[in-house]
Amino acid sequence: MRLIEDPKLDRFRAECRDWLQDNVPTAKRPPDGLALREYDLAWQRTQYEGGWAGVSWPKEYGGRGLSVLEQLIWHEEYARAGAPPSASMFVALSHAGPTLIVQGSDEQKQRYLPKILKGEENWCQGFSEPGAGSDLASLKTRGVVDGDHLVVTGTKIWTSYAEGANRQELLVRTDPEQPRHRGLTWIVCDMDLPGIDIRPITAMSGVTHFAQVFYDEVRIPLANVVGEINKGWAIAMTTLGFERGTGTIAHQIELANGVERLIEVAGETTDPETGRSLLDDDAVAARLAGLRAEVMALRSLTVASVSRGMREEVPGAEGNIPALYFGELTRRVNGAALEILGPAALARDGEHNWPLHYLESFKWAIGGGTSEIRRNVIGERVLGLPRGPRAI
Amino acid sequence: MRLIEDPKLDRFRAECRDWLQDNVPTAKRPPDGLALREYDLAWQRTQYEGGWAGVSWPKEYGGRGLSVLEQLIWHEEYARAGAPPSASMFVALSHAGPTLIVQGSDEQKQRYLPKILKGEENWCQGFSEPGAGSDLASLKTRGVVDGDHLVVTGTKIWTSYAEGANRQELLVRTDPEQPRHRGLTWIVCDMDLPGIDIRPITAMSGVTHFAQVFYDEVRIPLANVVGEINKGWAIAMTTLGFERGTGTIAHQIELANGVERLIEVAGETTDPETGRSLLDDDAVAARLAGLRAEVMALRSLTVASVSRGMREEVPGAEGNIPALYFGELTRRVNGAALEILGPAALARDGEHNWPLHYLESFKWAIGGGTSEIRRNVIGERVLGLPRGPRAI
Amino acid sequence: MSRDMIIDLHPTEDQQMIADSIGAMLADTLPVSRLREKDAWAAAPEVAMWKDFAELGLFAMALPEDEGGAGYGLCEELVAARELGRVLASPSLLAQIAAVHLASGDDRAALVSGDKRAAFATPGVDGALYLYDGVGADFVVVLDSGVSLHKADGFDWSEAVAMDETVSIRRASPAPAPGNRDAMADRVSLLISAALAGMAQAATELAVEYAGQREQFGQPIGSFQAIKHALADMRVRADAADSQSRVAAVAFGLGGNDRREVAAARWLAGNAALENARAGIQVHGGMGFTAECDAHLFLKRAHLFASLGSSRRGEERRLIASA
Amino acid sequence: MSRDMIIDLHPTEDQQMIADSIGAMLADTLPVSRLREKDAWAAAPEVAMWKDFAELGLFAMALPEDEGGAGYGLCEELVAARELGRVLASPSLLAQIAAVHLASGDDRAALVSGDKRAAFATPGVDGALYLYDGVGADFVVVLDSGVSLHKADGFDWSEAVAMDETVSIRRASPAPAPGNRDAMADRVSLLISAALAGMAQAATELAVEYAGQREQFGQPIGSFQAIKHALADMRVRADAADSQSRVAAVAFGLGGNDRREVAAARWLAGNAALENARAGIQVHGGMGFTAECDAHLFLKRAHLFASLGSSRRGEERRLIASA
Repeated sequence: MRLIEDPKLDRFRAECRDWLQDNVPTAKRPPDGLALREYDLAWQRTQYEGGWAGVSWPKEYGGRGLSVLEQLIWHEEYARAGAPPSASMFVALSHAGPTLIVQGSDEQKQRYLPKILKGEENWCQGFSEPGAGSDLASLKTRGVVDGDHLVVTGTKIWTSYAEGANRQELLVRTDPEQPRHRGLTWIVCDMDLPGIDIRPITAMSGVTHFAQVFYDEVRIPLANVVGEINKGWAIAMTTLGFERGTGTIAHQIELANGVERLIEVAGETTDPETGRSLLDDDAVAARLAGLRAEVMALRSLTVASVSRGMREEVPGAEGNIPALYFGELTRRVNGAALEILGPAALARDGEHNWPLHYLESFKWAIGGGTSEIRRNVIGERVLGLPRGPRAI
Repeated sequence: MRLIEDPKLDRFRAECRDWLQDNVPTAKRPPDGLALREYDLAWQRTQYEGGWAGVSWPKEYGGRGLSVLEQLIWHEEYARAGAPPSASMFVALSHAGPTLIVQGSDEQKQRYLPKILKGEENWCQGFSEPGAGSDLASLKTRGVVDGDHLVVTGTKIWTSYAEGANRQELLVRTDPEQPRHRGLTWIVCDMDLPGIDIRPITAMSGVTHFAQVFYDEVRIPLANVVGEINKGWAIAMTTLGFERGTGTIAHQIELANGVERLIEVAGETTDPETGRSLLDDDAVAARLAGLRAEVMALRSLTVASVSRGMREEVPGAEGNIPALYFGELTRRVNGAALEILGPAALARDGEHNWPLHYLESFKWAIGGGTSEIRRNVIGERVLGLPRGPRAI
Repeated sequence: MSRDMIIDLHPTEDQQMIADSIGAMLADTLPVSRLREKDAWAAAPEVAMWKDFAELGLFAMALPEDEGGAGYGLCEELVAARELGRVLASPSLLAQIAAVHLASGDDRAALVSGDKRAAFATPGVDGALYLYDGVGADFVVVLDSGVSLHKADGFDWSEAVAMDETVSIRRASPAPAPGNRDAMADRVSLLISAALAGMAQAATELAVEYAGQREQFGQPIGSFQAIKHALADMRVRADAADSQSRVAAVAFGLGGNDRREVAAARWLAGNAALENARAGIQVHGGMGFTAECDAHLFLKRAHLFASLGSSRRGEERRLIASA
Repeated sequence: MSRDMIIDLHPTEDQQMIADSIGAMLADTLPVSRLREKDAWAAAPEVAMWKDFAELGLFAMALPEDEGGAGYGLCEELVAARELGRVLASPSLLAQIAAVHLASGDDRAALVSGDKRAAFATPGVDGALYLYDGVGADFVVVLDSGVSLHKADGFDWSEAVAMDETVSIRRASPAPAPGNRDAMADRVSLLISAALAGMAQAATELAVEYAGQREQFGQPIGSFQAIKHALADMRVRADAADSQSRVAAVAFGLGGNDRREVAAARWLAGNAALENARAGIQVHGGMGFTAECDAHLFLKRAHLFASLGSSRRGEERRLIASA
């Protein structure tokens, strides 16, 4: 363990900070829909033009080719500057893009990566299905080879920002004879193909970022297959491990800011029952102290993850540790806010809109791998425990 | 829900109280060994002679033939009077005895039950084995029929108060051809038979109430079989449900007293860091408040269990609810004492010996069904969830 | 509870009858799924049904028979409150029960008959008073450290937006000065505890049903220990809350430490309703996160009820305060 | 931690060398199983090995080379402390490291060489000072809100019995007046945090090993989700404690809010060591409850270390206090 003292990194940080200060959009971000997409793409273009898109992506595809450290610094400064969440660009930047960098053909990389960084295209994901939430190996959406096309029929669910997305990373079953995780194919689907139907899903927070996507004989060129046909599981698994914590670092910092704001509000608010500030109640203070310690632990787990990332080519299953921690912690932090601040915080038109943060916080322990699945993976792939008797 | 207002019960309670006040032994109870056994048997004899043994046991076997309500009142007054824990009489009074009442032949009941109530014999249990802790169905200790005897060879573990016990409720495999829970037999083993060897086990608290028992061709008369040969599983399952909470009510009250004592001590103790009493720290007070509420909930769960017991012949799986609650709560209460009182409470020669209570408290979430097994049973038998893919 | 008290928690015949009749009416008319409809509050079926509830005797169960009541007590009110909690009925139904106790004369009669309506309001840390489902109500039952009855038109209400959008909220400033904790405040707190315990139960049942049907990895998810144990813990929390609220109701008013019994009931019930709602969402996985599933309705409503004139901290203070 | 700081948590070559050499020595000479032997404390191998530890340079790692040290810093001490925690080595080894910083002149030299010994003592709420493994020690490092060095013979010690019977305890009254929280107190607290994190790790490994071997219901118990998830949570807690103590060590002394970093490290490490020890016993089932298994040794030692000059509440106060 050591402090990395490197004037190059300090200069890089200063550059990030300066540029962000001048360029972070000041216009209010639309809550959802196509307007949100346009906003996110425009901001991505701005970053590209400033030379800040894809800090750790290869130069040949428009990135800066720097290390995970610069990536971390960028994310930190990005969050500090209050820059917009990556939201509708998240899958492209943190999921599909990195997968293509590792697994795509040269031609695929050329075709897709620059357009992501330039803010010309955004991506969505098509992994989960109504019958297969946590159990990706049981996917049923069919892909049938017909000439030089794959004909896809079925449905995907929990697709974020599907409306208006240009491309989709799609996992389909191409060989139904093979058991479970065999016989799957990872393919890039253009979202404007005929036969695609998008039905928005309203989350419990009222936000409609999710959708269910229906495919009715959608013809996708075989050239869009990443890796080989029937070998999609390995590609999907690469992606699953990509989260080193840096992808969610903006959310982590937002969470840390949430705890600090809550401590501040508790200090400024009088408890009508005692006449003292809420923070003068040791029990409230102790609860907030614990949350502050856990937020610090989350950041340290991410630092540990980045430290591993400086040495490993392919991320290991340890990435599930900060992800699990974040998923559980964010819900508790936001729940604490509601419980400590009481009726005034249960109104959605309050200054901080705690309910929105709280309700949205549940997704981190569900989406992209539930806490239960993450604990399975940590148990089996990090600790080396035997698998259960389930038929995976 | 209602208050049971019954002058008969009030009179019964007054009688209990008066008798206990005059008769609870004042001599210090030996910590373990044969002296403890003698002490417990003598106290049982005193109860019998006073007419208080087996309050809800049938009259024909020396009991009083009263209802579960009188039983509850007796336990409450017993605990309030500070009467000795049933300890080495526990299996006889709360496990083997009730099993025989339901499942034993008339002759067996006549042979065993009166001697229990009279304090002439105490019992131990022989269910768990080194290879089968939670998984009773995989027992390996063999019983081979030879003439009119069952010849038992093998070993049992976690047998409490084995040393000096007269009888043992023993579960052995009599048909190794049959799978798992079939082919088991429940038999009464006299502990003075040749071939029995007892090796004490020291618990982490330093207490040596447990033992491993070894059987080398121990010949037990077939007349001692309860129920039928190879049908022992059903008998053992009867016993498993017997705990209505009343058996552990003395422990529950002891736990409640522990919380009250802890609150009292916290109120009288100055926190060197703040100069105020420990209880003036809202966070400590809040933690103790929560424990007080949970102890009250435990008692209410037991009241609910007794209320069911007034109507059901055979106890259901719901008895696992207070048992699980108690097992988890007792550990937390005693752990809180150590954490709140700090170094002074980590000494074993302090006024309250918190460490002994704490270390012993772990057994309630392990012995007689771990918390994990209890959650399985609540899930499957109370909530009706499907069994897992394990081969039970 | 004094240890001399022997309590039977099994419902009496009358209590079972109350549970059955209210339960049947609610199951028919107020299934939880109604709250997914997103109707405007004005169309909330509870308001239209106010007279039906009055006729059922809901508002006057504990009044003496010569005042048009059934002569029952708190225990019977509690049975009704739990049923109301189970279907996430409007908090104003409980407010009406409370208002009947607080009012007298013509006001009481009009509340019993359902001609006038009451709603709960509770102060926030911002000094404002928050009113729930109080549009068109005549009376406001203010829950703070005490409980008090006010005319609704004595406040200057403005609209607000609730986390639980199936309940209307309004705010007015300033809130009246808090009252003293009296027996009536404890009584109302127990009704709310019973409703919270009912929510904790119903959330458990919803999750158990889903876990028994939903398959993943080729099996119902309820067969996996991670889910099964979460559900078992939900059941235990719900049972603890329910048993304690019932014990506290029986003990209520009989002397002894019953203030602590009430505080324990409320602490346990708030905890059970919130934790079970959260766990229920998690058991439902992706579905639980959507507005298409009932799980989130329990979460939002649990937060609302848990904050009515109380807080976890407030109950903790009462649990430690000398009896 | 200032966000401008970039930290590599991977061990440097020197740190890896320290971990390897101390780890190897400890694995050979102080396996955890030694504590099941119930030897009298006088026979504790740590005391007999005091000179060996001195020769290894354990006590002087962070002293400048011209004082016989290795010129390392807190980070390297932390690496050693974690290894000591993993095998449940006597707390007095950490006391000796602390004493070297607090002493000067001949005393320091005698501590570095192992000619003199130090032990930790900490005040209880009863006003007494509790001394751990201090029989025959020359110095006492008193941990309260601050840290201070005392001659051992300045107190009138009497024997006591520890929950952790593998550690000797003595008490003396009254304890000295508490010191101020200074940087040295933070430094020692971080060493203790690292030892606690090491315990949390080793307890996890012990339980993982057992769960992979022990069979019930025809399968290793580690294949059941109830056990697997408990172990995963243990790993997460241990990682959180370990990462935070390392980040705090790097940040130590560089300014910013590092007092909070230290408090977070200690809070997390105490929590991880205690919770993991408890969970480890549960994973071991009946065996875990016996003295024949190592699991309980982690529990007892975790309580001892967690209470050294600190409490969960104390760290919470520091976490909230203005920086």
